[in-house]
Amino acid sequence: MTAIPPVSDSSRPEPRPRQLVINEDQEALRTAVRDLLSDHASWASVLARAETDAPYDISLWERLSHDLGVTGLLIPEEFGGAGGNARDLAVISEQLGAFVAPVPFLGSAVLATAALVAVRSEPVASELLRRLAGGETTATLGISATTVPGGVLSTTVQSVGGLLTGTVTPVVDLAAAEHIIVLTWDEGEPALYAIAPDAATAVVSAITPLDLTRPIGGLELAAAPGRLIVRGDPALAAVATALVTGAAMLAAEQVGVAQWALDTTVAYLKDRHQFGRPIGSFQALKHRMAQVWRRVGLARAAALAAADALAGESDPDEIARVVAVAASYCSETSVFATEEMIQLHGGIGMTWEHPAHLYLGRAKADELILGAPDQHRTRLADLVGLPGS
Amino acid sequence: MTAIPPVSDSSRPEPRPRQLVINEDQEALRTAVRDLLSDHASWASVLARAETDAPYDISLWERLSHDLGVTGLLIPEEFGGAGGNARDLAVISEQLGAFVAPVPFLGSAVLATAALVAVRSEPVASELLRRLAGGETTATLGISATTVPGGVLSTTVQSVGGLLTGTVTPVVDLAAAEHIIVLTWDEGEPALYAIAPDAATAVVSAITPLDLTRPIGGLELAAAPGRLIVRGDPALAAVATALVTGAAMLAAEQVGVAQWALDTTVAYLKDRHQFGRPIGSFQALKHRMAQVWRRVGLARAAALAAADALAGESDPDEIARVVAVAASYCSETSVFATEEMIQLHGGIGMTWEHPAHLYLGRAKADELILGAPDQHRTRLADLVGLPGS
Amino acid sequence: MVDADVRGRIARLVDEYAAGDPSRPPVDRGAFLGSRFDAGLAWVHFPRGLGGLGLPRTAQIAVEGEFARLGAPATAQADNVIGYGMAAPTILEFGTAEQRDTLLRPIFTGEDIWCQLFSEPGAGSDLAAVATRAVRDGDDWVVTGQKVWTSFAHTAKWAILLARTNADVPKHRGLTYFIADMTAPGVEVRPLRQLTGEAEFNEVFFTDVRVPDSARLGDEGNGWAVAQGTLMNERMAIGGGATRESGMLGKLAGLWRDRPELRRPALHDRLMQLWVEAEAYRFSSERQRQQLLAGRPGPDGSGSKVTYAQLNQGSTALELEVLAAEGLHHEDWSLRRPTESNWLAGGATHRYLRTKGNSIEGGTSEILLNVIAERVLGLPREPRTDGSPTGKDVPR
Amino acid sequence: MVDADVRGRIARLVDEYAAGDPSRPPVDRGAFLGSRFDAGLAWVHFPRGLGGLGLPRTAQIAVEGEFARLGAPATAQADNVIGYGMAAPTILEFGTAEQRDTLLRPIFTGEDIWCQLFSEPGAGSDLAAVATRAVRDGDDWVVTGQKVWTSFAHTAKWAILLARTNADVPKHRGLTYFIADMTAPGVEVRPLRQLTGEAEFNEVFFTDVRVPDSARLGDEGNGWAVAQGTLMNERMAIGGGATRESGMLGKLAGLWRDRPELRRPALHDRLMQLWVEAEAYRFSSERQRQQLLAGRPGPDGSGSKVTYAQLNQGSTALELEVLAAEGLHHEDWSLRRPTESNWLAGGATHRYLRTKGNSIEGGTSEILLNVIAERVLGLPREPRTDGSPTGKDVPR
Repeated sequence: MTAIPPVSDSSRPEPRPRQLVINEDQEALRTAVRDLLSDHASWASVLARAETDAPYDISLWERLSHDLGVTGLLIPEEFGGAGGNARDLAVISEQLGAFVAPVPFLGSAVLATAALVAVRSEPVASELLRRLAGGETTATLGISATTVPGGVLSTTVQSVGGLLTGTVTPVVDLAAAEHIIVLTWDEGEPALYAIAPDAATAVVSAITPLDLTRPIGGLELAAAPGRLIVRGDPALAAVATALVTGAAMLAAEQVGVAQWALDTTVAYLKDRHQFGRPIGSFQALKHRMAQVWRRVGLARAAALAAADALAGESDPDEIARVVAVAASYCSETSVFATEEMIQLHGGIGMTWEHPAHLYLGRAKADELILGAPDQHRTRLADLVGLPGS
Repeated sequence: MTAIPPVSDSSRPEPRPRQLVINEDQEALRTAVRDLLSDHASWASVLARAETDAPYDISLWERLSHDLGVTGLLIPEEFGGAGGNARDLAVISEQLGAFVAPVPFLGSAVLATAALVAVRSEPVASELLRRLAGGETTATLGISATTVPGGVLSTTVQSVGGLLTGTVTPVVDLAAAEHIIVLTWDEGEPALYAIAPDAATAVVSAITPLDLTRPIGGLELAAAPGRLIVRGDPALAAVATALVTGAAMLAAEQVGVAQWALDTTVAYLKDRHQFGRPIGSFQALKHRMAQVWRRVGLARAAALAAADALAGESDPDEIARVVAVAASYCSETSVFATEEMIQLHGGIGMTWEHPAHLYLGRAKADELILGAPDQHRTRLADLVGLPGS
Repeated sequence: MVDADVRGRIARLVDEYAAGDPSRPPVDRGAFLGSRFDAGLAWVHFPRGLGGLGLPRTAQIAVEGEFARLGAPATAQADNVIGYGMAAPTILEFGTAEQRDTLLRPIFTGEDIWCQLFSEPGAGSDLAAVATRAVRDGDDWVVTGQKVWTSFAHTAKWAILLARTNADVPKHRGLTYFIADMTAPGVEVRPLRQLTGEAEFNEVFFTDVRVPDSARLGDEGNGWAVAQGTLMNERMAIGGGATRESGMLGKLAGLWRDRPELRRPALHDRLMQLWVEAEAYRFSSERQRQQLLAGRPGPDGSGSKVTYAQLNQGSTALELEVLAAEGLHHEDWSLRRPTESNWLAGGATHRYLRTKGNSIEGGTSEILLNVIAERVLGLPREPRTDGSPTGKDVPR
Repeated sequence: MVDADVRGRIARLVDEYAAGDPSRPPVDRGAFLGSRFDAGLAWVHFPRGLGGLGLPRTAQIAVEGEFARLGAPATAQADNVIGYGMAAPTILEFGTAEQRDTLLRPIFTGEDIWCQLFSEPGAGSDLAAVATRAVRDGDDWVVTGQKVWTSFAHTAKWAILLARTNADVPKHRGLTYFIADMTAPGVEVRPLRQLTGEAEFNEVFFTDVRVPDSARLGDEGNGWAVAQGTLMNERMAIGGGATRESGMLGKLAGLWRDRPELRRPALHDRLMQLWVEAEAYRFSSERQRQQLLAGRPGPDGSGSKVTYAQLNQGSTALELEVLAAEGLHHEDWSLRRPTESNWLAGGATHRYLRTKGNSIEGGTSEILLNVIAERVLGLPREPRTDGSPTGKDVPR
């Protein structure tokens, strides 16, 4: 039989194909990040740090910031940043995922930064962006970690006369943040404030995380003094932009996690012998790894498309569609790849001293952060006119 | 590592375990049906008949009726039947599935008979049951083939003064039926009528079926004279009983289809050589067949439970729950097993002259008949208190 | 995508035939396509003089888009899938000058329809086990054997043929690749009816068919390598819909959108999973195209056909479930012999049945997963039990 | 299910201890279980005098139900899973009269906790590759080697041990099965922390540990066959919840029912698919029990452990998705060493992580699928590349 290509409907050409291969500058960035992480973020050190009181690798974060400009990448040059775009940031995110590096990248360099860039002309935002760009400080977005992009935003935090009261939990990278960007309800309209942790009024408590490599925390505000960044619709728009940017970067991270799981499992299957053969010569296992590889390839294409949409697309609904596709597909691929890794490593992958569980925990937590796959698909259904009923 | 059994909650013992192995009488019945079908329903003859004007094997149907009493099995002894129960009937249904036998079993011996048994004290029902028991006539239930058990019943057929008008389509085994039991709306209340096909007033038209081995038809009624069987709630209850009985028998049939697909594929994998080996020695294929086998085992247990519930359970909600489980699981298993059969036969399974497609068509059509798997699960969710939202 | 020079050539050609003018009589497609070939606008990545301009392979998409925009007649691809997708690139790569000069143009114009004679009843996934014999006799080869799964055999003038010319060497090395005249004495074509009811394929019997040595493609004994090139071209041709919601998934999504009364909430997430995977597949296809364009072809293409088959099968299966009662009805079981491939034209049950072949034809998904595991991931081959059997040793 | 005589025995025993009377001080469990053993009410399918009454195996369920109904203390099964499920049936089948007389009773009472020393770092799925050596020295064997994945090693008095006594014969034939004293000199137990944070398992190192020949179970060189019997008992012990909505699925269903605010329509059909499969699994387990009772054991049990693992993993994965924000929180990563197994007692993330082991421990799902394909379906074995290697040849 002959495989016959489908008849394509050439009457609906795409306006502009997305840029889906990384360029030479991005390739160089990728190599630099990878080299730095190889030198300074071995999984053994990540595991050793996980249960300590210092779950973040601050010196690694400083290197990423100072040597590679990671913290300022998304920040316009006028604020001292590199003026890069989401495609550049995704290159870094993927590598940080591949090393499950314990740095506050998602909270600070993605979520808080994207929110502030969206309202960069506001004085408080400008000031924070300058300090973030230089790596002088670290921030996070004070919003529940599982908020779904594109949904109706809500907050239980009230601000009265610049004093904030309420609870936000769980928040990613809270413990590392000197500034927390909080969405509040302020005399009848939404507003974005910056607050600083404080033992009396803005209490940060650690939450034991499923993902040992990405700390989360709870924030309890009791008349905490905040600095107003912006109020009204721009506040909501800034948070919405941060969420969609975060989901796209998370997708890239998940590709990194999945690729690591694939590479590590393939290597193990070549090495481990049972019944006088490398177990990677057993066809059932080969087919399963081929399926993981196939899905990682699709996930990578989707994550690149999402980053490209953020970088260059002008229609916000189209950005939301492409990001939802990536978030859904990359989440499931990353969980699938790490679960296959655990299974095909047999007993050794079940032990604490093997890194597999760090990646499993990351993959499963990432699946929930910024919306589970089904939630992205539910949102997508609205955006493509395929309602559930 | 050690596999540790789950702690079971012994505070909630089952009141009475279902009877899940067939007894000696049923074993003998099974053998008799199987022998008869082996002699008279080869797939080659089924395939040859499929495109002819005589899609039913009437002589086979008469043998099943006269030699084995299949048509009277479910009918009480007082009407000349065998007074058997759903467990006995399921034994036959499974074997008819294994041979994709082209006989009006589902329409006549299951759906119409179960509806009539439910109102057996009504004169028209009694009379029809006596004739069905003796194999003198054949009937079907004039209701859309994809009606889901347990849902709200509706009909577009109106009866005015005993004359029925409306359309019912698609109806299983319509072409073979001398009597059609039709649910109507009769002066403000539901009523069950028996009608006979008639070229002027009760027109039966054939519909080209996906399943070549189970003809379906459309029924167009234009003031067709009907005989009233019963009216009011008993009419609805009779149809409901027929549907749930039909779904349970269909589950048993699907087990037969799935088992045939499994056996046939295993045999092919042992026989077919490529790369100097029987392809059944390739581990990826072995694991896939083992998964089919595992699921067929679960499906058989579920189908036996459904038949047992119909035969002996007094709580109609519990019957509905167990039948929904079987209908959902056996449907999916049968489609899965036949799709794996097609794939693992390679090109040969794609040809018209190989029987695989007869089973694929049966499995996919059965999946839709009397409710698709998701519809059974939606109904089940109501019955076990797990609403969708 | 293409420069002004190429756009100019296209415009002149369309003007010459007044092809875009609806007030004029319809253009003769064969003549127009012949002129396209002569102008280097057939396959623009082919060399000048052979239908091309030596442009990058990826320029073809823009060229077709431009012709379509100007209202020119479509190519003959749908009638001549094997000719376009398999024969032409293989002839270009392995053919003699004379073969290239004479055979390529009538492929493009659709004058010569081609078919492919590779698979045999005993040589499916294990293609190197082909048993059809070609015995040298003077300047000819005498070919005898049975081929199967041959699309277009009933309309074809020519075939690409894989036959065994030496049974005494390891089985991969005894094969030679030929161009066979389907109208020659001794060629018999029988329709092979498939599970949809129609006969898209054929069985082809060769009985002492004489094939001149000048119709050999590549060296004697080098047939395996030539065939691998052909199959690579075939698998690459599975491009995936270039547009969102194309193909089988498009049918499903359209049904869901247009028929609200059929929607069931319990099926919605499956629909959306397919939608998402189809979109990821579309991005992946575009990424492969860009990698090729950038001169850095990636290995992702090996998985594309597996994904394509899964998506098609998943979409059509769900379509029947959504249709419910309507899904019980098949449009037509009659034995037809289609001469063009358009799987979207039929009904939902036809799509469901036909796409079952997508994971079998052109290399089963199982073989492709093996290829990925071994060639891309470098996992060890399974221990071979057939060693390097000669053609004689292959079990039939 | 059990006759009046048995019910009478149970009632008398419970009366004797006044175990059902809440006004009396709590009954000493060990003493009570000792009396149960002596009355033949421990494992009622065991022979009289060895804790049983020679009844059918299936009568045990009714006996336990009757004890529970009368308020008697629970058995020691949860503390002594290996003793109950693996050591006791193996000792019954292969043990000497003295071994049976002395070892079975303290297993049942929970006085002697047992562990299992089979797996090694180099011998997982390929269990016949065990490298732990036992060398004959007078009336003793001197055992040296490393075992792994040992539950209960830190609480165990005794171990069932598989060791190599002959390295010069094919690897399956050089093994012997022993009962080892875990308190003997040279035995070292180290906790093996697992992905949940706790150390349910241990590594066990034997350095010149002396095991008397009287502690051999079965003949020298027959260890493989004895171990297969043990593993069969282990896999059969995976019974599945006897009640609807038990186990992991029960946790998921309970969450969905009790927390309406967490429900998402897109997850509902997955929930119901798991519910349906769990119910089919429950029917299948009951069917296996009835087949056994009818003296016609079927092969379905081979698939049960695969189903069990899939269900547990599917249910716990979905539970975390339903929990969303709460699913990001793990209760406790601290290094604990549990002495009893109850996976339902922990949190949802613990269940998710722990059940990953269900498809590995006690025979991986891959090995079980091989067993089904070859022994149940009769599909051909893969070509073996290790021939019948001797113990010396096994790669480490």
